[in-house]
Amino acid sequence: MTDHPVEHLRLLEAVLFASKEPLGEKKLSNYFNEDVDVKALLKTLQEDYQNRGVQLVQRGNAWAFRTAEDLAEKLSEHRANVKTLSRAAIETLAICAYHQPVTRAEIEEIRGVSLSKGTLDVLFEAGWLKPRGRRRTPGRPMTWGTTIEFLDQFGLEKIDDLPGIEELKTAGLLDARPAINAYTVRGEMELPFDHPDQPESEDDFIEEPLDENG
Amino acid sequence: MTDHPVEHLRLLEAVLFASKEPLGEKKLSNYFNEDVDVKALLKTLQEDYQNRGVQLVQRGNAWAFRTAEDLAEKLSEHRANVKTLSRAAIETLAICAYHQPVTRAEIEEIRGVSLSKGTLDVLFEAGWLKPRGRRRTPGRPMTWGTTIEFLDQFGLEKIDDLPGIEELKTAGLLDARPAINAYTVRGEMELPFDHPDQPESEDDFIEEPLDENG
Amino acid sequence: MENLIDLDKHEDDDLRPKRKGTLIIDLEGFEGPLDILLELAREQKVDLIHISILHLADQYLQWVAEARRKNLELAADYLVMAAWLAYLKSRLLLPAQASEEEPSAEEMAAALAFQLQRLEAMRNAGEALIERNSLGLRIFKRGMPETFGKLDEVSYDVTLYDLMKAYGDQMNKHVDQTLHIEPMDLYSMDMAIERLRSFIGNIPEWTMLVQFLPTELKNNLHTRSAIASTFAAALEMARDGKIKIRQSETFGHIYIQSNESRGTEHD
Repeated sequence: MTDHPVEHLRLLEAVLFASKEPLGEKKLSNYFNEDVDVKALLKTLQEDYQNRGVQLVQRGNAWAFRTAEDLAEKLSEHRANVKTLSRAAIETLAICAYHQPVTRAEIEEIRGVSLSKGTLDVLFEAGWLKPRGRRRTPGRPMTWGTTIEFLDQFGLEKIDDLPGIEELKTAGLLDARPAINAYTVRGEMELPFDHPDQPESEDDFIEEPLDENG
Repeated sequence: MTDHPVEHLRLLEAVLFASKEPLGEKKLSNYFNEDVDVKALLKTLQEDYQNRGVQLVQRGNAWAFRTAEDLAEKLSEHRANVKTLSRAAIETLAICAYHQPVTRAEIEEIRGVSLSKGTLDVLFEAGWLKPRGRRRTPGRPMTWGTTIEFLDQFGLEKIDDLPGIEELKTAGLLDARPAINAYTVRGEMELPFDHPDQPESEDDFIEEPLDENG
Repeated sequence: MENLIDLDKHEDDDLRPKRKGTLIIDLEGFEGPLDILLELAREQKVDLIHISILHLADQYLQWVAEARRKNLELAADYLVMAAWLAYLKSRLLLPAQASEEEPSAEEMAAALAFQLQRLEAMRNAGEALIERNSLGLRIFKRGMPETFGKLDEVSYDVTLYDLMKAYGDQMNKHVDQTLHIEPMDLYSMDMAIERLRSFIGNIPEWTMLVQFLPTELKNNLHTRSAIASTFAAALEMARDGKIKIRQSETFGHIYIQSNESRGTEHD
């Protein structure tokens, strides 16, 4: 029961090594007294493994040991079965990742078509999407976002590491609001138009009500 | 494809980490050129890990990573016992979550089978259900609802964040066709159940002090 | 997660029309008008920021015309987009009118260009994401996870998806239950014929058909069925030569008269 940092590191290492899935910092801190800086321990451990064949990676606020990516080719016999995602599912996943928290209406607005049954299902089943609360707008629509498992699957430390996200933000392309209401996903003519050039706070804008049977 | 020993060690480390079973020396030698002394590599790797929280151990002729034995006690103090819920329990939990406060009779009516004694017990022991008072109907049946621990388990902030009927339909988890259980020419469609987004008024229930043993 | 994504091919790739050629007529594999517009916009071979919306409108209208010529069935969405683009085109070509009610044609064009850029950005982002798909392909997790014997804490291997799926399955089960067909609550044609027959020979003047509706009508649906049945009954009896029917204009009132009496007007 020593408090020596090396013992802390050993315990942390064992806990993380034993697990298949990333472990949250909160959960990891259960293994230590309150005065132990688990975050600092994690950083130290990460450095210890920096040049090894197995590395400690961060996924959101969770951590896991994973094989080093440069060894990929030599480990190819471990490759698991591959499931193919449809183009609609890939696009929907990208929209959920880049625009989160995002509502179904916004996904449909961006893609210009209604979400067909089963597109979200496959992403949900993979454990990549989770509810992110309801928006405080009429209808209180559910919003969606991505999970730790999503980060883990795509080798990302955090959402900000998504490819090109900064550029998209700068270009103003991560705005999920309707660009124009002249036509909707349902193909109804609706005048007048919302003006797209006046960004409001994310939580305040009003969703277009969509026919739920879409 | 360097032959540098460090690269060999990294590969050996990754292979052993990712393997689903202990690996024999013969199998391991497939990853290297013939002139590489795998036995010597294994010894070196074992020494590298000697004082760490994870160790390379030999089991017969096969090798595997295992957490250090001296940590077993600390690990077991915290390590969760992962249980699987029965189908009946998951269904019951889902119904409680969506229809709370709900009585046992209502759960049985929805599931179409009577609830076995253990099912509610399991959910109660997991800390996910709690009594929500008695209903003001004949027999004054007890009602059940979900707890904070339930929200934690499923990563929800509040019960309202649980995806509703419409979201389930979008996700392909619920048939999108209207839930008609009676075909009528009176022009009304009858939904079999209340929409969970519209919880019944709390006024319908009398909160009564309950003894903690449920 | 063992469900991984194939890096090399996406299942509906084969359905996508070939990008080559100037005008794509095949409808398969497209997801709505915005998808077509993006595909057409790419043919302009300029950055979407510099896209000519006027040109794009022409391309789209031409595409729709071609699709119709080939008798491809276009969903309403495609036609609504065509109508809107035609409207936008006319406004872009006409001198600007000052109006505070509507955005200018330029603003509408800019909004459409924005939508296309945004869709393209997400499409590219999706591809970039798939490029990064690594767990189980290039990066591997611990093959032999360990659990430890002594327990003072229990956790459950159940996810929100499991919970939602269980609920969805329950609800679907109910949908599949017995379908009860309730007795009809409509005014039947037999009843209408019977009622109308009781007046036959007693309608010397042209009389509005609605006056022969039953007196007790329960609700809207019942009323509508009574109107339909009475009209059908009138047609039936006119065919039998019992009565004459007259309507002087489309959607005008319908009059009937007994055939025995000497009416002078008829249709």
